[in-house]
Amino acid sequence: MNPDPDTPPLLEARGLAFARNDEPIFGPIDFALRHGEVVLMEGDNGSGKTTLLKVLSGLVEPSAGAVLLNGEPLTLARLSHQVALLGHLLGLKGELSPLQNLRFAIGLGGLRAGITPNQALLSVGLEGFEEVPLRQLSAGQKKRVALARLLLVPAALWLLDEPYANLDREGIALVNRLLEVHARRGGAALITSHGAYAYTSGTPRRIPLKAVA
Amino acid sequence: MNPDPDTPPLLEARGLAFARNDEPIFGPIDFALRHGEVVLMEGDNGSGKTTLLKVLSGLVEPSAGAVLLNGEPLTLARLSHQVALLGHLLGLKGELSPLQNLRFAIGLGGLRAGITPNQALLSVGLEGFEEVPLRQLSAGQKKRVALARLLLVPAALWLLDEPYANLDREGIALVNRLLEVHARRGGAALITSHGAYAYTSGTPRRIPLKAVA
Amino acid sequence: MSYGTLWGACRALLARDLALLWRRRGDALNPMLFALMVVALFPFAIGPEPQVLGRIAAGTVLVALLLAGLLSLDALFRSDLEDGSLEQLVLSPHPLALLLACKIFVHWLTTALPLVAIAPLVGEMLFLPGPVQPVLLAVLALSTPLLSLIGAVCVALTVGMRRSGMLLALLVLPLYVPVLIFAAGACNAAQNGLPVAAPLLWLGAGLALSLVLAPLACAAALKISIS
Amino acid sequence: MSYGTLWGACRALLARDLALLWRRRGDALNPMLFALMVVALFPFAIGPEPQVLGRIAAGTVLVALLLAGLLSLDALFRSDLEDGSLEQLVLSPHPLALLLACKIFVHWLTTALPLVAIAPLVGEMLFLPGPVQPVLLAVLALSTPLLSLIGAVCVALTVGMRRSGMLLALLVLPLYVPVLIFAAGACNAAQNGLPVAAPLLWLGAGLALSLVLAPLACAAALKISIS
Amino acid sequence: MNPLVLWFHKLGSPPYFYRFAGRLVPWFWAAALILGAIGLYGGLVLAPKDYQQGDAYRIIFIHVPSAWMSLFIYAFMAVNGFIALVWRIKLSETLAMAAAPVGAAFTFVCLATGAIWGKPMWGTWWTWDARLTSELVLLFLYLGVIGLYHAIEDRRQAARAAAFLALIGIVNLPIVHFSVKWWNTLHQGSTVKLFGPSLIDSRMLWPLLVMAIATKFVFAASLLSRARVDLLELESGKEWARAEADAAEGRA
Amino acid sequence: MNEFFSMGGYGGFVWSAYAIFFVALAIDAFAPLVRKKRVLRELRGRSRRERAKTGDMP
Ligand code: HEM
Ligand SMILES: Nc1ncnc2c1ncn2[C@@H]1O[C@H](COP(=O)(O)OP(=O)(O)OP(=O)(O)O)[C@@H](O)[C@H]1O
Ligand SMILES: Nc1ncnc2c1ncn2[C@@H]1O[C@H](COP(=O)(O)OP(=O)(O)OP(=O)(O)O)[C@@H](O)[C@H]1O
Ligand SMILES: [Mg+2]
Ligand SMILES: [Mg+2]
Repeated sequence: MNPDPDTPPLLEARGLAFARNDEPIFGPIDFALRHGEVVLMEGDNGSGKTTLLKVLSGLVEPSAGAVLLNGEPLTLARLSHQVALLGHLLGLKGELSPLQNLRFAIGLGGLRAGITPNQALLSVGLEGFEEVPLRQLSAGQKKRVALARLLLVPAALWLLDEPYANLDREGIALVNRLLEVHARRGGAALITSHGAYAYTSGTPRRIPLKAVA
Repeated sequence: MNPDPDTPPLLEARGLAFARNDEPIFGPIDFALRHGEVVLMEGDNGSGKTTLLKVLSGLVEPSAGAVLLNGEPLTLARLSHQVALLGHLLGLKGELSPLQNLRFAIGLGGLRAGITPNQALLSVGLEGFEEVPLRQLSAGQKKRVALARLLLVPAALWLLDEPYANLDREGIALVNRLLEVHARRGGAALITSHGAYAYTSGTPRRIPLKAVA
Repeated sequence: MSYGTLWGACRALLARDLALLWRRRGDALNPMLFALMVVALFPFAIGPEPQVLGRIAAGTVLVALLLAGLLSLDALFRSDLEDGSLEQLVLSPHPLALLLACKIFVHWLTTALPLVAIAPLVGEMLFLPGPVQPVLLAVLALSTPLLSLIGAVCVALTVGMRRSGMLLALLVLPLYVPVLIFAAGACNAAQNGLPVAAPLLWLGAGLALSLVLAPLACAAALKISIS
Repeated sequence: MSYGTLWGACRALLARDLALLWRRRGDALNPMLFALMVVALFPFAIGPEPQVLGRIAAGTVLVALLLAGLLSLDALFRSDLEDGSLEQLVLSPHPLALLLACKIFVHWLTTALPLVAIAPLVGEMLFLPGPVQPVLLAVLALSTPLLSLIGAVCVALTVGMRRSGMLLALLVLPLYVPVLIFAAGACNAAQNGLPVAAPLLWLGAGLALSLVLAPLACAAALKISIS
Repeated sequence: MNPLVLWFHKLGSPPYFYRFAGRLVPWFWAAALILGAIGLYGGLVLAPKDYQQGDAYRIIFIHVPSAWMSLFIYAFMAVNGFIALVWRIKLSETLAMAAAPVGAAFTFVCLATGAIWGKPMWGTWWTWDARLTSELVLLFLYLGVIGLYHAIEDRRQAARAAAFLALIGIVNLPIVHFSVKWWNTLHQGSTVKLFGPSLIDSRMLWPLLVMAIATKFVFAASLLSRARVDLLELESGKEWARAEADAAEGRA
Repeated sequence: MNEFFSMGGYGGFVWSAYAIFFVALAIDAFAPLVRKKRVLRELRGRSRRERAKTGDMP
């Protein structure tokens, strides 16, 4: 799908900056993310990647600049089903099974057409683990459950914070496959990494995030 | 320094196995670690690397087999200054400065001859950060403080759990340098990794840790 | 594609929290045990004479329940914060205040309701005079939801902090004092044979008001403290 | 190469814990404030009559201090566990029991000592009779270290758990009851003009015994619960 | 090796114990039921009215055996806990943890029947007397042991931690028993003596003793059936447990 | 007979005490049976899962 210059981009940052106690965390940056695009945000430890994703999802207010979602300013109240965030913390309950966790996510965020929780678990390679308490899964398997959640909810914009961390090589390939599918059907994703592994299919646009001097 | 076949190895595992609730975590393994050796323990997520290091340091009792330190059975009470463990959690206090943290470690564990806390911080590349509260350092810098602690205490055996995690490329090189020096002066180290980065100088012996079927 | 309804979201949240509770059902009894033990400590501390104990029984029960509720407050959002569920909740497209109201309801159901249920037993242990019993029950039925609602607002403010236990107590207690005054007023009136309607009505009014306002305040506080 | 002495290790631990405390000095005052507020709640809960309050003053102070101590217990090893310092402590070549004794001492110094210091003020607030004051002080001086020591053993048992708050209270309170009984016994005796030596001696004996045994038990419990 | 020692060794192996205990449990229940019937007949029908308390005293035939069991089971639990901690014998861990709920039940019965008895005799359900209080503390100790055991995920670590707590709590046992001697209390002192003549009518004494033995059998039966289930769960990875499960399916 | 049940006026106390005794012990006796059923069911489920994983369906 080719980006269409007439419709506004799915996500746009204009002069976006964030400072904590007047200490700048990341400098003013500008970028746009169109439908069908996957963008890789690169930066060293502590360069502000996680903070940027929080600002982009509306959890944290920027200190300067604006975030536009489909051309309109983003606020938490205006979010409605468009953004899915996968942070360092997965937002899953260790006491519940993968299936229970996914059902809760659907109740909260809605369901994409043509997929069921069981199919989502199957496609992240967790067949047979539907009913095991999440606590008994390994770190990589937990991450896969969170990826299944992305497949289920009807969000067009994925904000993924180091999706490759904790995964072995097979898991990394899985993430790349999911991103490709998502981009092909018109979704967009912003992913962060500190360079060791990366999105490999096609040539994703890379945005370097430099620590402010 | 060549391993001398007459003296007992620094660390020896004999038929060592661990089970949680009767579910085997790692199978019976045997290996010996001699002075001057660096051994790499490889395994996927959840294969029991961290648990193995805890058993080897005496924190956790094995369910079968024995750990011998210098030919004698290991117990927590018999540890005396020989083992240094660096786990997933670093054991540093975020409210204190690197220097305060290191001083405490020395008080608790003793001091190797010919090095001071300031020199140790210098050699891990943290000059100028001596007095900053640790909390304000990035994850990689915190890891470096923990590495400085290894340099200071007079332990011959280093047990390092994924020392490369969280470090950028420069940090990885630093770990390799420290390991080389430690091996040259007769120390030994057992390090774990899930394969992405590894100890590169020389050809370290590798022990694969397979999940039990 | 189905975007889900608000009612569906609330139901999913209730179902999840109750399932979690069932998985941790041992913990659910703890506040009740704590209140029992605080009450049981008093006879040791001030001696076993029935008339002294009977005089302070209602007040002690109120303080014990208040403390037990206070201590269980911290758990209200803590585990959701620690595993990132809270972020997902805030980012959900439904009004946060309503979702939080569901969480507060579950909290009340599991920490306060058992306490109300054992109140007669506890009263008996402290020689609470018979006529005060029903008043104590009515007071508890009105004041415990009020305490849960007020507490939730405070806990939303402190949830981002690492070591919030004591600070939370400091924030909450001053707000609990008016509730305690009316509740104790009703019990004392009953003990002296006076009419108890006025303080009970005040408690009811406070409850009605905070049923509306507290979830909104809670949502606002939460948005501030997780940013 | 210097291997360090046992005394050096204890000193390093004391220095570190005190430095940490200074960095978090806001938190150190919290137990005291909590006890103050519990005591302050009582006049609201049972009415302001001086003779009733005076009758229950000593008991209420004891219960308030006990609860404050109980609530601060959870923090004793929690942060050390969470950042991995506890593992380093267990792996240190020195006897764990002595190192733990140092930690318990710092805990007492910072949570109980301020409480003892404000006890006269609190007694005044509740109209505690004058002659009971010195006895209350003596009782607190003997029983608070005892409570810290007993509490440390229980907290060592529960330290590996994620949500131990209420379970800890359940474990600790039955063991606190005997201490409370003797402490209250001394206060009541003083209130009635009887000799107070016997219960104070019992408390002293308990303190001497647990000074020796509690650190050992604490070390054993800790080794069980971190494995 | 001495055959007795050898037999103990064999008993320590979970599958052997499982089968051995399985054979004993029905006999223990039978003994408990028969002795209980005899004791209750003796206590409720044959024994005369008490000249002071009238018929209310007949609560004694359940109150006192339950009280004794609450103490006995705690001691049993603590001893097994000690063995588990020192020699790490799995069977002792299991027995200690299986004893706790039974002990808690008897403690609860003792408290409840005592309270019911207290209402007609002392005019109150409850007072803060030393014996009553220490018995309540005993209940909390049992609950603490059970709670700690279930709060830790690793079963063996949980058993060791709970056994440790049980050992610490053992100081409460002499307090419960001697409280009537050390403090002057409302609760009456010992009337049944192990050594020397007892102070009650022999027609009241024998049903009491029979009931005491019957409750011992109740405890033994309940303990063994609990320990069997615990072992089955603990050893769920082992071959014998799977075989047991398949056999149970075959029987069903 | 009636006299026996009234227990000289203390019937309510005596019989409620005995009721508590028997109910508590009955619960105590049946709890392990219920649990055993559950444990055996889980055990069978587990061996079925493992057999399914290794591929030799019975
Ligand atoms: C809640 C109330 C009560 C509790 C918790 C309680 C507890 C106990 C305990 C723990 C024992 C066993 C002590 C030992 O063998 O070391 C005991 C024995 C006994 N209790 Fe109670 N009791 C209560 C009420 C009563 C009442 C109201 C009576 C009768 C008026 C009573 C009469 C007895 C008698 C006769 C014994 C046997 C003493 C002996 O021969 O050793 N108890 N009780
Ligand atoms: N809660 C906080 N309070 C104060 N400073 C913080 C906080 N969170 C992050 N920082 C600081 O803000 C900066 C950016 O942090 P951020 O977590 O966004 O980095 P990151 O790029 O995600 O790093 P990583 O690769 O380690 O995830 C860092 O210097 C960090 O020290
Ligand atoms: N406290 C615990 N309770 C129960 N199971 C545990 C616990 N800790 C680890 N495990 C389980 O034991 C196994 C081995 O865990 P361990 O942490 O040793 O793996 P690892 O090789 O260090 O993995 P990683 O690469 O993620 O660090 C895993 O299957 C894990 O689920
Ligand atoms: Mg980050
Ligand atoms: Mg690991």
